[in-house]
Formats: sequence, C-alpha cells, structure tokens
Amino acid sequence: MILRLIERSAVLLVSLVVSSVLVFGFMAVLPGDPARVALGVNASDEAVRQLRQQFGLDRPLATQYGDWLGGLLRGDFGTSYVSKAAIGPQIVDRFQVTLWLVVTGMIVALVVAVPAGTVMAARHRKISGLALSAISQLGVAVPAFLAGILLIMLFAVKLGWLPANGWTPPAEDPGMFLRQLILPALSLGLVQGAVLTRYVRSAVLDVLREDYLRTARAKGLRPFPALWRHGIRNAAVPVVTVLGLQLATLLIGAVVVERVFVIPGLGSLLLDGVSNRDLLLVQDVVMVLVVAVLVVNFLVDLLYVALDPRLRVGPR
Amino acid sequence: MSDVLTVQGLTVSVRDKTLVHDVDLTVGPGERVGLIGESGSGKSLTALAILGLLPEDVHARGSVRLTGVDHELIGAAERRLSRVRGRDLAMVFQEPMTALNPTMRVGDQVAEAMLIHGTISGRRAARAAASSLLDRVQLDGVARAYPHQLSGGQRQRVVVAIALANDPALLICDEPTTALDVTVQAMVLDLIMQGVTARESALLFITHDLAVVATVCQRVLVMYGGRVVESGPVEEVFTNPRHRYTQGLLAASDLESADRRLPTIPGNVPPAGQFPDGCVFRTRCAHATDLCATLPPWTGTASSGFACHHPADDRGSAVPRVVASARQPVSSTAEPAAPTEPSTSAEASDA
Amino acid sequence: GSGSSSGSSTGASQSLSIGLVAEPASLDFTTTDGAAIPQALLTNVYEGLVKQDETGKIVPDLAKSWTVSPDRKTYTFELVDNAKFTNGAAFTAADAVFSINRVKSDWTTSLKAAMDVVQEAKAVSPAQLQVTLSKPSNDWLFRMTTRIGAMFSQTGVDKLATNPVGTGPYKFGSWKRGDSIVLQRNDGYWGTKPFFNQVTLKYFKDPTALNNALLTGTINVIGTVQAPEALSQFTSNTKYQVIEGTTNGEVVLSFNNSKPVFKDLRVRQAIRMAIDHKALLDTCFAGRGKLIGSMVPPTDPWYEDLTGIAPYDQAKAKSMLQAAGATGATLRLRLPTLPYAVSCGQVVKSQLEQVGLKVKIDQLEFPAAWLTTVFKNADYEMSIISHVEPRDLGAVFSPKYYTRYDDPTLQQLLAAADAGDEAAQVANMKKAARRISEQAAADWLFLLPNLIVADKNLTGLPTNAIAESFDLSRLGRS
Amino acid sequence: MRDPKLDQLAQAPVIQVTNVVRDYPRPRTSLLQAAPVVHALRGVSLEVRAGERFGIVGESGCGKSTLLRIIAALDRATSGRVLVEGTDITRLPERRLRFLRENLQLVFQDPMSSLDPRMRVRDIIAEPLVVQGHPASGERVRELLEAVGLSADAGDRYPHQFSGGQRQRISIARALAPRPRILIADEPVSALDVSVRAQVLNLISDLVDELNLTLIFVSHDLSVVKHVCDRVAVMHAGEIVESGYTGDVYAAPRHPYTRRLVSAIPTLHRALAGTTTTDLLKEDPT
Amino acid sequence: MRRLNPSLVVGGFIVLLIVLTALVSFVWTPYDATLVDPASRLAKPSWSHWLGTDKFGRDLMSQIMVGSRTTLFVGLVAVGVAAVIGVPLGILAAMSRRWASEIIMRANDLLLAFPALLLAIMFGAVFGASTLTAMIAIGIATVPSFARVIRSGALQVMRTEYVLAARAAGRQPFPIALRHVLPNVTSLITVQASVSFAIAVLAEAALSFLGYGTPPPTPSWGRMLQESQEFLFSAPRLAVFPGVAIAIAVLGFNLLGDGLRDRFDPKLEDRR
Ligand SMILES: Nc1ncnc2c1ncn2[C@@H]1O[C@H](COP(=O)(O)OP(=O)(O)OP(=O)(O)O)[C@@H](O)[C@H]1O
Ligand SMILES: Nc1ncnc2c1ncn2[C@@H]1O[C@H](COP(=O)(O)OP(=O)(O)OP(=O)(O)O)[C@@H](O)[C@H]1O
Ligand SMILES: [Mg+2]
Ligand SMILES: [Mg+2]
Repeated sequence: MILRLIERSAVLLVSLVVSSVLVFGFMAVLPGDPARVALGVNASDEAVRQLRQQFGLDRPLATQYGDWLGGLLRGDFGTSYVSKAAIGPQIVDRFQVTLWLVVTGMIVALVVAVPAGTVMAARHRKISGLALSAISQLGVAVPAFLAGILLIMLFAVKLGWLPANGWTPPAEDPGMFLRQLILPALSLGLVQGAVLTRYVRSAVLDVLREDYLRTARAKGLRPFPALWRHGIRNAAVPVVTVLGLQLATLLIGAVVVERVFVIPGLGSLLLDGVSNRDLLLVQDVVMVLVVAVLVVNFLVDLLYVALDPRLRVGPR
Repeated sequence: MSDVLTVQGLTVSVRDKTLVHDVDLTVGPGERVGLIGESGSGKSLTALAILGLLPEDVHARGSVRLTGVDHELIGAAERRLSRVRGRDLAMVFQEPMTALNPTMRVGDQVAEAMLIHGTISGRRAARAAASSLLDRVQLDGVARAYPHQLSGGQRQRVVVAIALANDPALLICDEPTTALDVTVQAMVLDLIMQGVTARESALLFITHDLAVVATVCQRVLVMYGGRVVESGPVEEVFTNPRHRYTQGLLAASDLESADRRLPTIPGNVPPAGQFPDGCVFRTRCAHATDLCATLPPWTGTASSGFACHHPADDRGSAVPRVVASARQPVSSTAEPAAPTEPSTSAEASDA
Repeated sequence: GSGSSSGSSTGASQSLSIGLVAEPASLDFTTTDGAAIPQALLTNVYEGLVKQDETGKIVPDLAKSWTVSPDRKTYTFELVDNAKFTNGAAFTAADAVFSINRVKSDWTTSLKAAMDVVQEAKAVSPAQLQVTLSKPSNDWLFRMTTRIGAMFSQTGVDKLATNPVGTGPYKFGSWKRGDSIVLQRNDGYWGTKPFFNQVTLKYFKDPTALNNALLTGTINVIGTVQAPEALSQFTSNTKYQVIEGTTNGEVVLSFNNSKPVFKDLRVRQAIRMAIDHKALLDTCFAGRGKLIGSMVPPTDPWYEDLTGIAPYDQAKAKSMLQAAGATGATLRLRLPTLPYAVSCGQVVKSQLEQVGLKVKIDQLEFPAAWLTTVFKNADYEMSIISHVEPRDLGAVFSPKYYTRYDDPTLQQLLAAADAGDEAAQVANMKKAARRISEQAAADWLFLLPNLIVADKNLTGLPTNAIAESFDLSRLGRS
Repeated sequence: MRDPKLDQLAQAPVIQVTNVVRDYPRPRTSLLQAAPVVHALRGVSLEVRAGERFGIVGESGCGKSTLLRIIAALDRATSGRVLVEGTDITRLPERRLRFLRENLQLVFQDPMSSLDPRMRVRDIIAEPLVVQGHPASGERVRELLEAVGLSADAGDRYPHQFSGGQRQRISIARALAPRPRILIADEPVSALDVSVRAQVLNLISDLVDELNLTLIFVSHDLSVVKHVCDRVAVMHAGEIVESGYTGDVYAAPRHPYTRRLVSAIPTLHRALAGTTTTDLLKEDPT
Repeated sequence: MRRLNPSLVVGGFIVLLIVLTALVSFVWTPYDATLVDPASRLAKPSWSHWLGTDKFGRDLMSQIMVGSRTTLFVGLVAVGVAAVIGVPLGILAAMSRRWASEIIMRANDLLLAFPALLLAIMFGAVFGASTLTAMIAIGIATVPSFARVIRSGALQVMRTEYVLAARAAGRQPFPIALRHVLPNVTSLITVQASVSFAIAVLAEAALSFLGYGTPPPTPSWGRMLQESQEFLFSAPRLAVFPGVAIAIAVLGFNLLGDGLRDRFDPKLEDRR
C-alpha cells in the first residue's frame, strides 16, 4: 500500500514535470512576442525591449523555464505582462470559485446518477427503467449551457426565485452564495449526472451478471440487498474512473457555465487571458488545470485501492 | 413420500425455445443423485430452476417441492424463496474464480450466510463460526483473506463452506470441480462427501464426468437435449445402459480400452432449441427409425428407467459399440450450428 | 433602502451597480489600449484640465479657465486650487506639467501621438499652467478632454495598473478580476460630491446574462446595450427606462485602399451604393442607431447629413462594377469577433454578392488577432469595426492607418482645420467630411446608438455618450 | 503399451530441449523492489524422436503451454537450448525461422479463440500457405477440409457457425496446411464434450499415422495422454518430474507427485469397483 | 433470431436522417441558407418558411439543413483525427514491449490532462478560430479515450490463440496487426467513434457559444443557438430549432453507440 503510494507519487511527479515542459514549450513556440503583444500594436521597439527586460524575456528559454517552475514551486506565479498584477492570488481566487462549482455540480450529478442508474440497471427490461434511460439519454444530449439558459429563464427570470447570475464568496454572504450556486450547480450537475447515470447503469448491469451476485442470492439474500451488499462497491470501481475523468473535464468544461452565469472562475480567467494574449497568465492557468487533473487522477487511483482489495499488494 | 426434493414436469423455456422438457426428479433423504449430460443438455438450468434463480426471461413451469417447505417453489414469491435458499437448499456453482465477491473477506462471506438466516446471531459469533467452518474444509486461517489471495481449489472450498453453513437439507453442486485440477478435484469432492454425510444432507450432483458421478453418487440421471433420457442406480446405468445415447457416451469415454480408435457418437450436440422432435437423440443415433420421430415413452419406474424406442439389450455386452466412423463428414449427419449463433458445446468450455 | 435622502457621508449608504461589457485588462491606460479603462476611470477617478459636455462643447474641469494666444500656439490655464489627489497630494501646475510630459516619455499607446504637438509645458505658478505648441492645433485642446489629458500625481504613478490615483469624484476601491470594479466616493473631492457612495461596475461577456442581471435586480443599469433586439423586454416594462442617444462610434466598413481593386473610385462607390443601409441597420442593430454618410457624428460641430451622397441603388452599383471590370472579384471581409461586426458582415456579404461581388468572410479574434492582422499589417480587403474615438476622421483616413487612405487633398483640409480659428475649423472639417464621402474612402454603415436601460428612478444618465468615460458623478435617484 | 517398432526409430531426436528456463516478470508492484518473477520453467530437458507420440501431462499452470511456445519459437527461453531437427532455434531471429514454421505446426486448446472470428474458414486454413508463399489453391483447402472430415462448403463459412468439435477440426486442417512433420497439440480436446472428444482424438491419431507426423500432445488429463501417446513426461511446477513409456508411468508411477496424480483420477471402472472420494486422495491407487 | 435492438434502430435512423439531410442540402434547400433578406426578417413559421426566419431573414429550415453538414463535418474531423492517431497508438501499445507500451500509455494519460475545450481554445488562439482547428483540437483531445479502448481490445486479441497460430504460421507483427488485430477491434472503434461523434457535436456547440466555433456565414447549429440568444424572449423558436437539432443529433449518435455496444458485447447477448 505504502509502496504503491510512493510509486504512484513518482509517476505523478514525472507527469507533472513533463507537462510543465509541454505547457511551457507550447507557449514558447506560440507565434508573437509576449512583450509586443502586451504592449499593443503601436508600441515602439524601445518600449518592447524594456518590457522584455523587465519580465526577463530576453534570457535563454531554459533559464526562463527554470525560473517559472521554481516560482511555481514557491507559489509565485509571476506577474502578468498585460495587467501587471501578480497572477498567483488571482488563480487562487478563481480556482476556489471553480472548485465550488465543480464539486457541487459533481454532488448533484452523483445524487442524480447513483439512484437513477441503479434503478435503470435493476429494471432494464421494465418500463420504468426504459423511461429513466430515455430521460438520461435526453439529458446527455442537451449542452450544459443550454440547460443553464433554460434554468435561468425559468427560475430566475420567470419565477424570480433565484438570482440569474453572479457570484458571492461564501465568506462574504453565505446565503447569497448558496442562492447563486444553485442554478449553475444544477445545470452542470444535471447534464453530468445524465452522463454518469449511463456509466452507473452499465456498471451495475455488469455486476448484476456476476457470479458472486448469484452466490449471494443463493445464500438467501433478496435481489436488492444482494446488490447493495455485494454489488455497489464493485460497481463503484468503474464509476470512480469516470468520476475522475469527469471531474477533470469539468474543471475546464465549467467555463461555458461560468459564462452563462457570469461566474469569475478559472475558465473565464483562461478565456480572458487568451483574448488579451496574456501569455504568462494562460501558461499558469493551463498548468494549474493540468496539475489539478493529474492530482485528481492520482487520488482516483488511490481510491481504487481502497475499493478493490485485488489491487493491494499482499500475501498470495 | 419422504423425498427431500420432488421435481415434477419441470419445463424451462426462454421465449419461444424450450430448453428443458418435462423433467421428473426425486432425491431421497441423504441420497446422492447425479445428473450427467453433455454441455448444453440443460443440467444447470434444471438446477437454477429448482433454486428459483433462472436468468431474466427464462421461465420454469412444473412443480418443485422441498421437505420442510410448505409451499411450491416454482412461482413462489421472492420473499419466501429467499428464506429457503441458503438454509434448506444450498448450491455450489461451477466457477470458483468468480463465485466470490472480490471486495469482501472470505470469512465475512461465510459468516453472512449464517447471519442472513439468523442461524447465528451477532457478528462476532458468526465470524467465529465461519472460521471454524473454514477449518473444517481445511482452510485454516484464511478467514481474513480476500478471494484473489486464494487458489481456485481454495476458493471452491470456501464456496462449499458457504453452502454447508446452514446444514441444508439438500445441496446442489453444479459441476463443482470442472475447473479444477484432478488432485484438487479429489480433495474438493471428498470435502463435499464428508460435508453431506456428516449432515445427512441429500446431494444433487451435476457433472459431465461419468467417472466422477460414479464415484460420488448412488443414483444417476442422464440428460440429453433438455430431457432426461435414462435414470437408475449408478452400477446399473453404467454397466447396462439401455438408452442408445447413454450407451454411446459410455463407449466414447472409455479411454481405458486397448484400442487406439475410440467408438464415437457421430455428429455434434445441436444448439439449444434445435434438437429434433420425438427422440432428441435420433439425428445422431445409428438405430433410429421412423418410429423415433414420436416421443419415446418412459420405460421402467420413476427412479429407474429410460426413454428409447430401440433400447439396447438388457444385460447386453458390457461395452457396446456404436458403429460409426469419425472420418465421415460431420456436416452430413448434423447441420452445423445456425448462422450467427455460436455453438453451445464450445460455449460451455472456457474454464 | 433607496430613499432619496441627502448624500451625506453618514447614514444611508447609496450604492449602484452598472452592467458593462468589456472588462479592462489592466487599469493603466498609459500603456494599455482599449476603451474599457477610460470608460471606468476617466472623469470618475482621473480628471483632465478640460472636459466635453454632452453637446460636445469643451468646458472647464481642473482648469477654471484658459486663454489662447493670438498665434494660437500658447495656452494658459488657470487651475482650481482646492483639488487633491486621493493619495493626499495637492494638485498643482507641476502635476499638470508632469502629466503632459509623461505622455511623451512613458505612454506606449498609439494615442500618445496627440501630444507630439506640445513644445513645452511649464508651471508659471502652482495655479497657472502654460503650454506652448509647435504649431497651432485645435485638435490638441480637444484631445485634452480625452484620456491623454488625464492628470496624474507626481507621487502616484508607480502602480497605475492596479492602483490608480486621481483627483476625481470617485476613488478606486477594488477590482475583482473577471467580475467587477468597485469605485468609492471620494469624500475629499474638490467639487460637487456625487450622490452614490459606491458604484460597482460589473462586467458581462454575455449580453443575455447582462439583460438577465437587470431583470433580476442584480444590477441597476445596463451601460451599453449589446443586444438591441432584446430591448423589447424593457421597453414594455414600466420598471425600466430606456435611454437612446448617439455615440462617437461610427461603424465603418473599411476598405484597404492600398489594394488594387480599391484604387478604382467606381468600385468603392459601387460598394457604398450596393448597401441598403436602412435595411442593414434594421437587420443587424434592430433599427437603433443613426445613418451617417461620413465620419462625423451629429454631436460634432461640423456635422452635416451626407447620407445622400451614395444612395442605395443596386442597378447602378452593378453597372459601375461592370464598368470598372470588378464584377466577380473576390474580397476578403475580415471581421473582428464582435457581435455587431459579425452581424453586419453577413448583411454586407449578402448585399454585395447581389451586385456581383464575391465576399469571403473571415472571423478574427478580437482584439489580438484582428489588431495584428487587419489593423497593424493591413492584411485584408474589407473589415467592419466601430471607431469609437472622438473626432477621428483625420486619424482613420491617413496613409499610415490600416485604411491606407492616401489623399493629399484631405490632408490639406485637415491641416487647415487644425490650424485655423473655430470658424475655419468647422468649414474645413465639413469639406473634409464631404471629401471622404465622395471619394468613398470607406462606407459608413451607421452610428452606434447610446442605449442605456436603467431602473426607472435613476437620474443623470447621459443621453449621448460622446466622451470616453461613463460619467458617474451626476447620477442620482429620484 | 510399447510398440517395439518404435525402438528401431530411435535415431537422432527431432526435438531436443536442454535445460530450458523461462522466467516471467510479474508486473512491478513497486518501483523500489525488483520485479517479482514467475518461474514458469525451471530447467526442462526432453527429447522427442521422429514419428514418436510424445505426451506432456501436468496440472494447470505447471508450464506446459510455456514449454510448447518455446519449442515453437513463439516465446524465448530465459536460458537453455531447443534444437529442432538439429538447429538451435532459441537464438534465431524471426526471419530465419521459416523452416520451423513450415515443419512445425500447432493446434490449440480453445476452440472459441483459436480461430479468427472475422475470417472465413477458407482463409484461416490458407493463412499458413499464404504467409509462407505457397500457392493457396482452393484445391488444397478442399483437400484439407476433407482430410479432417468437413464438407467442402465449410470453407465459405465463418468460425462461429461451427460447433467446438468442428472448430478443432478446422484448427487441425490449418496446422496440416504447410505439410508439417511435427504437430504440437496443446490440450486439443480439453474443451470438448465427451462424445466429440472421441472423434477428435481418433482424427489426430489417424492423421499422425497417415502423414507420419511426430506428435507432441499436451493435456492435463492423464487418461487422454495415455490413450494417445507412447511416451509421456509429467510436469510439475515448471519441472519434469518423471518421464517414460506411458503404460509404465501409469501403472507404476515412481515420483510421489505422479503417484498422487494417478490415484486422483476417477475412472469408471474403479468407481464401479467401489472406489470412494477418500481413496482418490490416497497416494497409492491400489 | 436476434431481437431488434431499439437503440440501434432509433440511433441508426437518426444518424441516417442527418446524413440524408446533409446530402439533400447540397442539391436542394428551400432557400439559400445564407441569403440575407431584411424584408422577411423574423418571420414566424408559415408555408413559405416552415420554421420561420432569423433576424437576417434567412430561412431557418435551410440553415438547419445546411448546418447538418457542419455537424457531420465536425464529427468526421474530430473522430477522424482521434481514430487515425488513437487506433494505431492503441494497437501499438498493445503489441509493443512492456516499457514501450508503458510510455505510450503514460503519454496518453498526460494528454488526458488537457481537456478538449482547453485544447480547442488554445488551438483557436494560435491558429485562428475555425471549425477545422477546433475539431482537430477536439480530435486530439479524444485520442486518449480511443487509444485506451483500442489498447484493451487489442490486448485481448493479442492473447487469443488465433494470433498465436498466425505467428506460428510465420506472420510478422505488422501483418498480424492489420489482418487479425484491426478487424477484431473494429467493433470497439465503431462504438467509440459514434460516442465521440456525439461529444464532438456538443463541443462544437459549446465552442460556438464561446465564440471559438464555426465562423459565419457557414451555418452551424451551435452558432444558430448562440445567435438566437437575444431573441429568447421575443422569438424563442430561434433557439428551439437548433437546440432540438443538436439534441437529436447527439441523441442519435449516442443511441447508435449504445446499440452497437450492446450488439457487439457478448456479455449483453440474450443468452446466459
Ligand atoms: N438465458 C438463456 N437464454 C437462452 N438460452 C439459454 C439461456 N441459458 C441457457 N440457455 C441455453 O440452454 C441450454 C442448456 O443450458 P444449461 O446451462 O442448462 O446447460 P448445461 O447442461 O448446464 O451445460 P454446461 O455443461 O455447459 O454447463 C444451452 O444450450 C444454453 O445455451
Ligand atoms: N506471458 C506471461 N507472463 C507472465 N506469466 C506467465 C505468462 N505466461 C505464462 N505465465 C505463467 O507461467 C506459468 C505457467 O504457465 P503455462 O500457461 O505454461 O501453464 P500450463 O501448464 O499451460 O497451464 P494450463 O493448463 O492452465 O494451460 C503460470 O504460472 C502462468 O501464470
Ligand atoms: Mg452448466
Ligand atoms: Mg496451457
């Protein structure tokens, strides 16, 4: 167990280093000089030169990379070429926002998907199962932003129950925070939930066909308790994989929902960075996203071990 | 009428196909009955029908009664059935590798069997009982292991322990040793025998291995094409087979004979639902006549008899011959499996 | 509580939230281009010596008054004496000199060129400033009403990008990037203190979200309506007022006059005549906005209605193209990713194709891609963009600009206008405006309207938005 | 059952396996420890002579298939040598194995997975011919089909349209296609029903006789090996623990493992004679 | 007799419908889909405009028809890129030595850390926003899931005895990959392709919403939806039709994928 942890950590570390090189490399080969881009089209060569010097862009790439990475490790994300503001605090702020969104969205998704998927699998030949399947199929087919727009039209504009958009940090006004969180979390969660439902269904279906479930029934367990006691944990393994992947894509996928609900999250920071050609900012945000994804996958890996004893190294 | 198990007119069908026809079967108290037949002959379906665990859209008709249970098992509510399963009626399945929950310690899986039926109350007591039960199948100290840490033979013994946990009146074993090596098979077979004799449980033992049946059982039923074609005491059926199929089967499995060329039954076992009307064996039978197109009646008693229009002679030669050459093109006698339907005989074998 | 009690600094706090579209990338307009920063900060946080009133007239601000020497080269400003920067420093002529000189030395944006004409700025006394120009220029004083004229504190320019320091009625509060900028009332303001003690400028990339925010009470004002089609939900609702006026934003269908195909006047004219401007305005801006025939908004003193110069006439356009041998020519219409441009571009394409041209639409991400490709490298045939700078006729139609419009006659007219007195300026500018229209240096699709939707009880909202700033100082509640 | 004729055939062995070891690395469980290894073969030596029917018997996982794969140069030995018709194949690169591919062919256990489900039977049988550059005439394919007792039209169908026994016949036909001198069969009947098993065993027997093949026949079932082979090697845990003439080994096993193995086999005759399950566990069958 | 699989039938029907619509749109649409006609702007559905017109007076029906081409194009490019890279990579990973395969799969995992939308936005920034660049990015982002699925399928094939038999017959690795492995993973490829198709269609819609998708005037359902936003109150049908079209297309491809999966997966076969 400990060894596995160490090994997975080593893999994570290597992946992180490689991806930092990739991200840095991608930004380095981008056409255009960040300094010139930052200064605008009419800047004088002299001004550009000064800025390059100021931001250390005139040094060799390797040095720049080293400094950047060193900075990241110290928690120093550098200063934006465009806004001249420190990037670190911004990323921290935005990341929190996105994390709230993604995590609550995921919770909504789980709350929807686990019961629905299980019922769909258990009754996959019955009308109720088929009807649920149809609904989830439709859910998957609706783009998240469309769901968001529809939710706003209904609950905010027509009924006036909830705010249409905006974001308040929880520390500032918890009530408002919750009210503003509901709709985005729903629009993210319902669509993801529909996707997840399908995975839950197929995982549970697989488990239902397993011999050990038949053994459990032969012991005298009724179908549902048998599924609950022997199936859920086994079905969780493939579902957790998907969950990990979804969590990862959601981090950036939330950008659309952030746009619809005017939420200052990481995704919109990235979009702003891209449209302002704030390359260092983009580089940092991308790196943060990649790190988040890799870390999530790392955690998922560890979760497997908790779920599936076969992955533990033990006596044979 | 003190039979432990009485099955009458059991018919199992899936949609339009009938997979098991009109099976009658009784097991007396403490009796060990074998059910033999080649792959796809309907042995497992018969067992599952008795247990009420048939797959979805496979349905059973007929009657299954068990001593000590005051209701018909076929068609009984899940609630009532689940009280019988694992307590009065236990089962060991074929595949030890997958029959246990991979995420649960084996001791807990054994203990659960007792907890469900309240045979033992309290987790602690159940655990203790489970480990002593495991000791008795010669698995000392594995209670805290997970299934993947055990070998196939060990797992199968855990399954046996689970089945015997509540001292069932009847134990059904569905090819419990097919996936095991001979030396391990010997051990598991012995444990099953010890287990049932110690509890005076009745045993219904399903296999395709004639020698195993002969070693374990007192009485045997031979199935082919979803029907019981012959039954009787082991020595009688195996020394003096009356049905032509039993006869062919015995001959083909006799590897002891000095001759390098074996007697064979021509053709292949047809896939489910494609057995002929009348006598199910007539397409492969050298003795078949037009008469065989009608269903042969059961000759003999309920517990010993056969269903054949042209039975082998009573007290005939010990090793009858079926005259047919393996070199004959197979497809001339039996059609290959229907397109798109993988053949059943091959299916059953990936152990 | 929204009672209209007096704006005293104690008691009820009055706050306001305004929804805007483009968020600044930085708060430093000395080094960052774009309209978003002055929109938020000019007149509110920074003040100039002079400013423009709503009719376009230049009026005093930090300068109480000014005089111009007879050779029109020396300006003498009398400065207010009670103005203070929010960092505590008093505003003096020395700060003014510092600010004017700093444009030449430290600014990096293209607008700094307007200060090139200044020969010398000097502080005669703490309250008197004298600026000498190298040649007479009417334009210079006008430019002093824009961000170029913003007055900075000598001790407050080290963190312009994040912490602006000015003399204005508001001081910079906080900036939640990606969300909003908060301005606080400057309680030490030298002039009339504003009604609201806190104004939040909230930024919305998505016009629909902006509308929803007003509908659900998150904001009180939509500062610039981006989706005029959606206005109907407000006009029909008594809770809101809709203000419609004009801006400086001429939506220009620009031609790259250095491309061979545009060397032929007939082609340029034909294109202007092929476009049904009325239909275009109806289609892509819901009929809001004003049709103009040249690069002059009605708020400029030299405005004339020139829409008749190239009337819509498909048949004539066709035949002119034929005569010029340009029928069937393929023109790349490279649009910035701005809603109005993308909308109008599709109408333009459709209409030009009806007279026998081929139009290929390219979309370039705005600002970065469009600025480099079209604006800087002039790699395009036609584009659509709204030129929001005030009095930008001269700047836009010059050989160095992306229009590559090289017309000595026009340059002469502009020079004369700049150097002459007011009457001469107006007369020459009229000629210049007519000249570019007749020469079809570009096509003017329409003038962007100033569209504001606000809570019914808000007062002091500007009808015309002709200055660079969104002036918050006069806002109040009735 | 010794065949005296065979003694005269004792010329140079066709296959000579010397001290073959095969270790498989297990997937690493940690970066810090050396990867654990499975010792699939721990030094196996054997000789097979021309025309011989050589059996290998042993329980699941004892290394039978591994040994066959190494003999067929489908896997590399960790150490040791394999000579096939005098040539050491253990170090030969793939491109120099042509002679082996032509002379040595295999039949596998699993009738489900040993035929590519996406190919017609005709193409399956012709594959070795095509690969080895022989003319893959329809004539030869028909001939082969007939030789294994399938009708000629079987060539047009796909494997899933056949039963297990028929598929094993197809496998055999494919193996015979390049006219090999050595046939290796890895548990060819373990997956078959009893009634079909007899057919396939007969077929293999007949073909070996007719075509003068050398046969290596692997099974976990000692009775089957005894029925088919002249000589047998008993494998246990990666080693050959005993070998000799089949009848001898069966009647008088010397190694304790062999004794346990032999006694554990239930047979009809012994069962009818009253052998119980407890007897099966005893080391001595008698 | 195999029962008709409803997912397969419905999914197949929808996909066929989209393909047909796209084909028909090449030869016939009720109106020129890009023709701006201010006179008939925002027309309600009627006999002359079945689905009405948008703010440019363009016929919605024609746009939806032509938009189906974009949808197919989007899916084909994305799935094409993903399959062309992912399938060989997956097979290679399955067939190569342990360490080589490990490297491929690790690289694959790494790519997984760059979500599709992120890649599309970055590509858009570098190469300019166009349907093609966006979809190439989506395709590249889909490579890992392809490679993973194909690898596990190919590993199974590599373990089969027919591959062993082919090697024994003397087949070299490349022909084995081509003749045995590839044909036997086609079912996986088809399933994965149709699921990825659905994802690509959704991604195009999301990108169009953000302004990184299909540029005008090429009709695209995603952009129609985006453009319809300011009419949500005055003319919601402008959003409804493309929204429904997207949903149906995604539904169709998903159903097709599900149906194919059920059809190919022996576990789900009716027997046992
Ligand atoms: N759910 C099902 N649907 C359709 N056919 C089925 C189903 N389950 C079993 N069958 C068919 O019924 C026949 C009998 O199956 P059964 O499992 O009882 O055979 P068996 O005698 O136990 O064979 P084996 O030795 O392979 O276990 C087989 O041909 C099988 O293909
Ligand atoms: N490619 C491989 N990688 C790792 N271990 C292997 C590999 N192939 C075989 N082994 C291991 O080597 C041992 C011998 O395997 P082999 O397949 O030769 O046994 P076998 O006697 O043929 O068994 P069976 O009767 O089950 O076919 C087993 O423990 C197996 O797990
Ligand atoms: Mg069975
Ligand atoms: Mg093997």
